[in-house]
Amino acid sequence: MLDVQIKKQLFHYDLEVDFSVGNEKVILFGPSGSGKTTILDSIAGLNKPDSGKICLGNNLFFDQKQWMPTRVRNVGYLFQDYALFPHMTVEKNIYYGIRKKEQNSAIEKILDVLRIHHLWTKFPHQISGGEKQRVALARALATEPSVLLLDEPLSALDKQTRTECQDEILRIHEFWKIPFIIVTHDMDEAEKLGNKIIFLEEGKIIKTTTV
Amino acid sequence: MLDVQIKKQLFHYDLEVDFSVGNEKVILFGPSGSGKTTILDSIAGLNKPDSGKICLGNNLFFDQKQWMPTRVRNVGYLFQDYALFPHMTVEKNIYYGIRKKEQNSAIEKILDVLRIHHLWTKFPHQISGGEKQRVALARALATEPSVLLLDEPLSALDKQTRTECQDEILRIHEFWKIPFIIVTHDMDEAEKLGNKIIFLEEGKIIKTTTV
Amino acid sequence: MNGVDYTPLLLSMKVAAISTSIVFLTGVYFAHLFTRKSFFGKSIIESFFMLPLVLPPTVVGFALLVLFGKKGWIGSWLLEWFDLQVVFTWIGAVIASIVVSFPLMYQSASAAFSSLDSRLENAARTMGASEWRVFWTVAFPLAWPGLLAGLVLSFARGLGEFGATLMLAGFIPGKTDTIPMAIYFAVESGQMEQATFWVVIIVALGFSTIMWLNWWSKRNMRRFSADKSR
Amino acid sequence: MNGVDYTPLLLSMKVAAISTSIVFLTGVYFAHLFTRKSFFGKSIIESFFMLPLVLPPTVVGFALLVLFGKKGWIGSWLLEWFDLQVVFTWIGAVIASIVVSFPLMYQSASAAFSSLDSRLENAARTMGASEWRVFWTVAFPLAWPGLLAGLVLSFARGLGEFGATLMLAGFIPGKTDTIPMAIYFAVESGQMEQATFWVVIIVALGFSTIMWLNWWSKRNMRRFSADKSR
Amino acid sequence: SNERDKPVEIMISAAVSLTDALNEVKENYETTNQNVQLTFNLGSSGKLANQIDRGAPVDMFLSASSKDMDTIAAKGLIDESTKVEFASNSLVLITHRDNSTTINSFEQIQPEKIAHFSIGEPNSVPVGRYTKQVFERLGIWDPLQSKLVMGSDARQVLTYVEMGNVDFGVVYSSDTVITDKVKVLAEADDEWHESITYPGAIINDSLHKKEAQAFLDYLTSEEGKAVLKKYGFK
Ligand SMILES: Nc1ncnc2c1ncn2[C@@H]1O[C@H](COP(=O)(O)OP(=O)(O)OP(=O)(O)O)[C@@H](O)[C@H]1O
Ligand SMILES: Nc1ncnc2c1ncn2[C@@H]1O[C@H](COP(=O)(O)OP(=O)(O)OP(=O)(O)O)[C@@H](O)[C@H]1O
Ligand code: MOO
Ligand SMILES: [Mg+2]
Ligand SMILES: [Mg+2]
Repeated sequence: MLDVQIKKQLFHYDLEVDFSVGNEKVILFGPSGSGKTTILDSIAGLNKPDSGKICLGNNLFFDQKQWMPTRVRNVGYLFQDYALFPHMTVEKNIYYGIRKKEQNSAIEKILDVLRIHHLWTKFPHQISGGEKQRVALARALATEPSVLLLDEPLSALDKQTRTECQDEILRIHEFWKIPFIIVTHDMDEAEKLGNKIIFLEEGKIIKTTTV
Repeated sequence: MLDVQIKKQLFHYDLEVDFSVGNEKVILFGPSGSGKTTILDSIAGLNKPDSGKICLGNNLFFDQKQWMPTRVRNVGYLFQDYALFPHMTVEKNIYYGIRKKEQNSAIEKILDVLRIHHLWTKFPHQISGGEKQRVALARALATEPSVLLLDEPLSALDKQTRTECQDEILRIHEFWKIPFIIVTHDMDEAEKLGNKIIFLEEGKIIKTTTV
Repeated sequence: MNGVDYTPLLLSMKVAAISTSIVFLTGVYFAHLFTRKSFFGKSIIESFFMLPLVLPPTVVGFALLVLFGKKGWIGSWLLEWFDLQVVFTWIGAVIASIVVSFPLMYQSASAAFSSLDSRLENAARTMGASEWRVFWTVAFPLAWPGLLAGLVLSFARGLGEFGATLMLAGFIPGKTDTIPMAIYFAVESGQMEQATFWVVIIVALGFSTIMWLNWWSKRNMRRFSADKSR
Repeated sequence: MNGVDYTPLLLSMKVAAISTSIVFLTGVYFAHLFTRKSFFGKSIIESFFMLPLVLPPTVVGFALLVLFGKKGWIGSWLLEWFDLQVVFTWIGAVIASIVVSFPLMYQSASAAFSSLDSRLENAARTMGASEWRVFWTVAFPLAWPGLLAGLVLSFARGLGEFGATLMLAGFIPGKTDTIPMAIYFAVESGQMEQATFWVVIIVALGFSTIMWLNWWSKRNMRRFSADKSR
Repeated sequence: SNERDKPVEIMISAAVSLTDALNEVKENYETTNQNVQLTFNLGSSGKLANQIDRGAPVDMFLSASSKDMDTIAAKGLIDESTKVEFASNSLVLITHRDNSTTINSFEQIQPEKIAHFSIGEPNSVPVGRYTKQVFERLGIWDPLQSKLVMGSDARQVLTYVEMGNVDFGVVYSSDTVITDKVKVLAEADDEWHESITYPGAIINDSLHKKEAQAFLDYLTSEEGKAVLKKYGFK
């Protein structure tokens, strides 16, 4: 169970949210600039809320007094701007977070679905926008995290690839049973991927629906 | 009239396209990695096709013997990854390509529609993904170009903002009457924005439809 | 310490300021030019730029004397056409400082320009920016941290330059005596008090300038080196 | 040129190699540490690092002699505990080279680290990378062009170092005579042929090493400085 | 060298102006005394004195000026009983070999006709100190002030003259032996300056005083003197 309770002053409004995610798929849905990425960054430990508390089960990620470094939070995070390592090949990027070599077959499956096998030896500046996004998705999935954060994971993909990737995400959740938080702007996608949709506006939760 | 005729060897296939764009809105539609960005880059002069010819009216952009530098091609280009100047405020970014100060009122209108006025003094790393995309769109529109190239201009936006931006793009085309080439993965958007849709696959045009 | 002659201070400031400016401009110019173009013999020229760093300053001074001396190639030419004497004048000190600090500026600037993201320069070009404008509005500000490092290094090196200067400008008290020379001769003649005085002065001058440069850069160029993270 | 004693060549290579390695490691370490932490007095320490660049080498040598001499703080301590004599040994030459070239490495590395995109380091952290791994796999390779510049500069400076070395290591033919000293003393005693010989050797050594470094870097680190454009 | 005992190494800090002479002396000495190896540390006398003051492991100091020897003697660093003057030198007025000047004595120096005159820096370089004494004696120190280019050692003065950048220079007569690009115009009268002597002494901390003394004796013997003379010393 991931409990998130954040207060943080942003430039134009205060972000103030409070929600819990079980081993389910929660969608953050809201207009551009409503604080979605900020929430994911806080969970991953890439920024510090002004106050609040974030914990995953018994693991306290953050509260007034404590701060757990990003490294040990064990989150898988697909960044909105990918943040691929420019000096590493696709292969090195994807294998970066993998500890044990045994999981190879799971990864192979992911690579097949995402269709990025042929990019194996390419560097990020040598591949297309959508290819980058798929590599970033593979990288986030490859770590076998305790929480998965996906910031607009499929926005640069065409319909067909998108559908296949959605199915893969669902399949992986089936398998891992951990909290997924997914940001998307596409209502159809939200309804397909999520158990629960959190509607954000100017940093506040205005509605929560269960699919 | 923009005539594009390109042959270029890519990593996994040969790009080979031939199409013309009048003062209309043409959509490039195709799966991830099918060569859309490569085509826009060639038109903007950011890469050199192996052979072919690109010309806008009487202006020869490129052929076997000639090469017109990017600077004088006068294209407006929204990059897929935005390429905002990280060291300039939103204001400086948008005003970068503006020659005459008179067009201010036209720009004001764009800024209103894109709702980025309040970001005026912020740097790119201080704004959200969707905000970046809108700033990049404003920057491309502000130059008053002879050809407009938009590489997935609205992919990071929520439904409502997206609709408004689509309307603005249509309105601007009404007004400027120049060739627009727009890349999108969303069929609805393609049909709303385009006069003509070019379907690409592995670097070849497989179909062209007129809306 | 009364009756101290302050000419070394003024002279050092003048020499360091002029040579640093020239080195900055030429270093940035060549580094930018060379990172964009590749041609045969480039790495040889680049190694050649490093020469004054590898050779002991006295040898550099000796070579400069051969070039700029009254009978040297450049020296005799300057004398004939411009009636300009370089040896034994403060101009000689400027030349010596330029030569020894140029490699520092060039190498730093070259590294800075080579790690630029050319996508941003291209974005500027699509908006009709001339190469000149692309340079000043995109390449230069984004390369700034590296350029600043080069600036600080070459200023410090130019300020502290001694061996080559002594050779080319000579030690003429009241005319070509920079602070490092004053220190050297004070140490050599065992006048430790005098030496300490000048060490304090040069350290103060060096520190305050470097700190001012850093402060100025933070203030005016903060955004250039802005943390690109959220 | 028969019967030339080649000890200066071997000694210079040894001294330059050891001092460059030490300077590279410590310079990179401190630069990385200091760009991430900010604390009171940081800019003072940073200015302090620049000191050996501002002062004429002879003065640096004098200061080192005071520290490392038999009666100096460090010198007496080294002698007592390790029975290690620094003055008049090749170790003295290494120390002198380290001190004069450290500022070059530090400043270059500092600029390189400060323009890193911390978003990439964060991405590595989310994947469970330790700070050590983040450094070696992300920060170091991405800062490489700047680090290489520092490496080249400090190698060249260390190779050419003369003033401070002369003071600390002395000029003992066959024992502490680096190439720059051999040049200096050949000039001193009017043996121009000998001097030219050594100048050619040091230039060849410097050039070939710098070109080898650049070549090696292009080969092994091409991707690190890869043009980030399409 | 002898196979059985390792030769004793004697570290001698010597004024750089003695380099060539000492190298020849060393060769001669080591062939007859195989139990000794002479190692030189060369530099300007002031630097050498500084190093000895800071505890450099030296057995003998051969200085180019009594002032530097006196400095460390005053600190009790040398064995005063071993101090000897093993050589002396004189000052000469030199110019570039192509210079057509007709001057042939120090008295004929006309400051107003000179653009640049190079001498050693008087406070730190012995040759400069002696030169200053000469000029003061002749009353041309003040009028020459603005013309003086001061070198950090005799070699620099010589270089300026060799390259024709200064009109005249003053160096030791021994310095002119190694170059043919300058001509000697005049030699200064010994009366005009304190005597230019080269004192040598053994350092108190030396571990090889006996062997050092033997070499110092050799240097002052007729055989040693002959070599020094060959290189322009007296
Ligand atoms: N420098 C290059 N040389 C050769 N091939 C390249 C180069 N850069 C990219 N490619 C390849 O060209 C293909 C087309 O890339 P492009 O960016 O044009 O695709 P796209 O249609 O824009 O895709 P997306 O919708 O994912 O952005 C990709 O397979 C890519 O790997
Ligand atoms: N360092 C910062 N300090 C304060 N406010 C910030 C900072 N960085 C970004 N903001 C602001 O926080 C708001 C929320 O940004 P965030 O990136 O979380 O939005 P988002 O919901 O992810 O939007 P999008 O869908 O466009 O990516 C934006 O208005 C942005 O300008
Ligand atoms: O000991 Mo010197 O050679 O007169 O400076
Ligand atoms: Mg976002
Ligand atoms: Mg693309």
